[in-house]
Amino acid sequence: MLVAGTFLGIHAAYWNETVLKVVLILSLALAVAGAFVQVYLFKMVSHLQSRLGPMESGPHGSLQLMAEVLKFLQKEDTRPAKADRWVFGAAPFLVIMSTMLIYVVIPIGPRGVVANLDVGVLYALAVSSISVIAVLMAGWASANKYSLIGGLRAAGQLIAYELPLVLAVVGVVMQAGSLNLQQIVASQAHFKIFGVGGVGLFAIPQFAGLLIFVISSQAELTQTPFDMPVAESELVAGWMTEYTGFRFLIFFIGEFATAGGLAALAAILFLGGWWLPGMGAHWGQLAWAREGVGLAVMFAKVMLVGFLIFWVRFSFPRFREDQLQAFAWKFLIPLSLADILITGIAKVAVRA
Amino acid sequence: MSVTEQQKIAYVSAQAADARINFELETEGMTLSIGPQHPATHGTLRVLVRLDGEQVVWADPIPGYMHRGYEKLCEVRDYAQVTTLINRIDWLGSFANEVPFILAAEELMGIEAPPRAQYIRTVLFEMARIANLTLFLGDMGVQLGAITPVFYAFRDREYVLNLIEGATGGRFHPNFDRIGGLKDDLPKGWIDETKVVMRRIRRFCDEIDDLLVGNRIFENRCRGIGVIPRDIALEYGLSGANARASGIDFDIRRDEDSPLAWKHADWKVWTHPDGDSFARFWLRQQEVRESTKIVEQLLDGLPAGPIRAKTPARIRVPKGEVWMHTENPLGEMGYYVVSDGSPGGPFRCKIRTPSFSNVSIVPWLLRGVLVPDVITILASLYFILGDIDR
Amino acid sequence: MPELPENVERAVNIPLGLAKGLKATFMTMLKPAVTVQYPRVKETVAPRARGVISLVEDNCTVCMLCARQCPDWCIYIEGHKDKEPPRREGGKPRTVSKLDRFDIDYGLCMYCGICVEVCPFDALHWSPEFEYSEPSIADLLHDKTRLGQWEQTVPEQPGLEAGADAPKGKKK
Amino acid sequence: MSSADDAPGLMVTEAPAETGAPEIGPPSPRHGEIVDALAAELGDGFLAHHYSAHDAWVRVAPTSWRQAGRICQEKLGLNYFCFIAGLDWQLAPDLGAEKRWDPDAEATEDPGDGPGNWSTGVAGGDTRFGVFARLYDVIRHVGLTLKTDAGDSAPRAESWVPLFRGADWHEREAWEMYGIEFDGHPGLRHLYLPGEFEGFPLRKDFPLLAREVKPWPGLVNVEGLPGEEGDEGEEAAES
Repeated sequence: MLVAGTFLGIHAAYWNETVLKVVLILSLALAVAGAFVQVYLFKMVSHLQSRLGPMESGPHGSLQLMAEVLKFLQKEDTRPAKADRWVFGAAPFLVIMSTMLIYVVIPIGPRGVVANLDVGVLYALAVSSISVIAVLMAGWASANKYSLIGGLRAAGQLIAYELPLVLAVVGVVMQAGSLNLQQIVASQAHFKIFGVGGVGLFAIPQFAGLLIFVISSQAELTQTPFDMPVAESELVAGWMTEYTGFRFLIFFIGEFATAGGLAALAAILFLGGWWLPGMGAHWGQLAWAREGVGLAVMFAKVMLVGFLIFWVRFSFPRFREDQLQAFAWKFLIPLSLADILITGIAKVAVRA
Repeated sequence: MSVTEQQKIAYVSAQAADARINFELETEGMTLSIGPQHPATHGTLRVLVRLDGEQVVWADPIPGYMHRGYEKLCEVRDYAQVTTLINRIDWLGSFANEVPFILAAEELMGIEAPPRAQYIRTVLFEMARIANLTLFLGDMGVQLGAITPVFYAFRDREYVLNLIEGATGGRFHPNFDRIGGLKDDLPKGWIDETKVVMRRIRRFCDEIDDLLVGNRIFENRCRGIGVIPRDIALEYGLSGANARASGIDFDIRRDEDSPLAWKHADWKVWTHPDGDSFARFWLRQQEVRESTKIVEQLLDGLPAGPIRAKTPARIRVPKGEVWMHTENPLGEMGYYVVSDGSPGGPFRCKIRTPSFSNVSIVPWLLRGVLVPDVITILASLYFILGDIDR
Repeated sequence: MPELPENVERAVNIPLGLAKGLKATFMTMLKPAVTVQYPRVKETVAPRARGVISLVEDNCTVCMLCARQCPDWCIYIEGHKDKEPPRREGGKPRTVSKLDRFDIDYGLCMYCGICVEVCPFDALHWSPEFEYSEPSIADLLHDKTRLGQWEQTVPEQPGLEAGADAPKGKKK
Repeated sequence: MSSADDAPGLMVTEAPAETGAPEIGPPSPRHGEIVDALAAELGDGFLAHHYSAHDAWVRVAPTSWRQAGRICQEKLGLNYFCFIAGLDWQLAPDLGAEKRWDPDAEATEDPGDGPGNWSTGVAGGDTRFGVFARLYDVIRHVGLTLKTDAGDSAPRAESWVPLFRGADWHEREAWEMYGIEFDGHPGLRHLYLPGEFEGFPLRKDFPLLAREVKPWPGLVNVEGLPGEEGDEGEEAAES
């Protein structure tokens, strides 16, 4: 038996701990995805468009998410005749896998992290790029002209926006001096600008990084203004056209859980993760409550970034395919390189 | 708003031109059928498109899915029944269809509607235009991916439709125009309500300014796309905002001395030099603003008096022919009425609809264009299927 | 942006334009929504709205004008003649047409209003009632009793706008 | 404004080549210039013209139809192509009083009808079928309607597609609806109707089936009093 570790102050045998961690990740991912869909996609969007949104299910439409999930579950799970059986079936689970793996490294408190990897940021970004393969698999396997075009467009876009996503993070990592997410949060805690302590956000010095990160994550999620692959006016639903019922639900959850994951990464890297000015002090008996408060802070910051994503999604038209690529290669990447350059100079010259 | 550089337009036109050259190569492309059920076509228009990769090599719109045979039906109906029929041609601005037909019949019979009726006809004509074009402003956004403007459009258009229903009885099919005047006068309190709604429509136009016109992504998707030079527009008979976008300064309300009351209001006809999709969108937005001004000025100066001139009980239009056209929301709509003096309906009634000519340019316009731009161009031409198919 | 914005002026008003778009949607979120939740809250319909046609049976003299003028041929009328006691006593008994059947097929009707307008005896009126949809289209054929029931939903028309001539007799 | 009432029952065909004394002058000098310029250019191709309070009509010979269009487009500045459509002057014989749905409409059997003697409309015309077009000058705001004959049984006309590319659809519609062949048209194929549709719907002798099938509800069927026989109670329409 491997040494029983302590996780969140709970002493459990090795495999119990894994079960506990899996449950934590699943609930975290589903909670964030559910919150995004219910609060933003159903209610906030409707009020943005001066309408009430779903009001029938539950008081003031609160159980709409439940209704939606049940609707998908009872739908028939069809597969096109000429579809490539195994590849068609595997694509959604690949997406879900890549999303859940991001939550492994996300810290929600001083000791509340499933795996405190030293290469946390690199791991998270690497895992999030697996979804490109899943999209291509789905596009190709559904044997449908429109999903093929959608899949190819999506693959091109995800790869094009992977680069600025990573480059935007480099600035933060240089500033924090470590790839470990807990370290980044800690360094933001002690981060002083011009001698003023306690304002611990990397968003201020790395504002350009934050902008590029949010824009690129918008593109990673293929949301407007980057939703050419799933543009309804031409291709019905891009690579997800042929998916119905449970498989579509998996894709749906995958999409919004990734949104939650990227929002969490943005919150950690730029907005100080679970840190608040009072978090570092000695809590004495209440030490165990620190994780809960950390989770609440983390959740608030993720919802803030989520609000930004959905607000942009429902206010802008969409780019054309070539403009989208040109925007990434000719504007975002040079900007992020410049940002790294300036951070480097600042790091060496000013010991920021 | 900086006007597009000339060379940008020249570049895009050149790109379209050399796409036409490689059309002869007859590469084995994918034939895509956009429609007849498709969000970008207002109704059942099918556009057969042959692609070479993402570029359109050959396009052919196929109308006829909604052909109701108006010209044949008009020949077996009398004048009152034809009026109920023709406001279903362009069902978005439906009062505007009745006016030219009734003016044609009045010209043949030598009857002049009283001034109050002419004023109210013009007010309802402009409100039909507002109802029609506000929907376009919202719909152009949704074709390009911005889902929010169309909700604002439907919200504010609802007030205009309620006003039309309050006055005429029908939201979409008013059937309110009669030979010699109107069926009834305005209900009490209608004018003040209209003033409030006109201000609300202007606020909607400002919202569209913020949401779309000022938006750089929208500009990228529309500027320099679907450029129509002036002489090609004339050759195809483009009219309305599509023609004015190519620099043709032609508006029937101002240029012809029509019996309606446009000459009593001062308003401006906007034109745009570029001829691209952005120009067509921007022009229609200014047209809505001008229409709200016309409605307000005419309602202020509304003369008192009867609403309908004396007409014989049995309408007998004397023998003769007349061509009467007005500036409908979509363009120039006209009726060529041939009457043989019999008590029934017109002997022959040729209906010239704006969308028929506006869409006939699509085969020329769509060559060498990318697939997403096909949607933009079709949306910017703004045609209604009832108009094309009659 | 295909190429970098050369002058600063364009570089400034691009994000400004995008920000204005965001502000527009955000301000709308703060204002109350406009949805009317139909089955629970009903919008008031304009008194002149053409919802359904109602029939005053004893005004009708079976002159068939409405059925003849209807463009859609959706009014079916059958009547019979019978004797009426004379108005003045000792006068000759009057022969009068009585309605047997007066059906309007709302599956065909296009609500144009020609029948209401052309009726010389003021027997047909418009009522803004619109909630009479049926599961089967055959039930859209309203017979004269049903048309009679619509009569009490006919609203009192408010007056006309200032400057209009007084309406001449016939109440539309 | 007085609309020019033609001589009632214009039966006699206009003598060709005589320009016909216009009842009233051109509504505006611009109309006059255009018609005179066209008359000068076309010579004997210019058959007749007509003015009304607002408008001008010109009838040209079928052989100089395209030439008239080219002159208007290039020389006279009428370069806005409004529309082209067909005309069928035959009075529909079967649309008699009964089917005309107007009981007191007298029968429309016009003795003057028959090949070579149609009561055609403004600016006359000799054959059953005609083609008419409308051009407009967007700068000087003046419009002109051009007419020509297309023949009695197999109507033909010169196509305007080489002049105005927009004429393509209009001529396809006229071909589909009237059967008028346009020489020089790139591809006369159906625009509205399905491929295998036979017959030309807008011709006056094409029956409107919907009205054949359903009996007209306007027929008066008020049975008379039981006792009476013959007098006014019996016009229930068994006829």
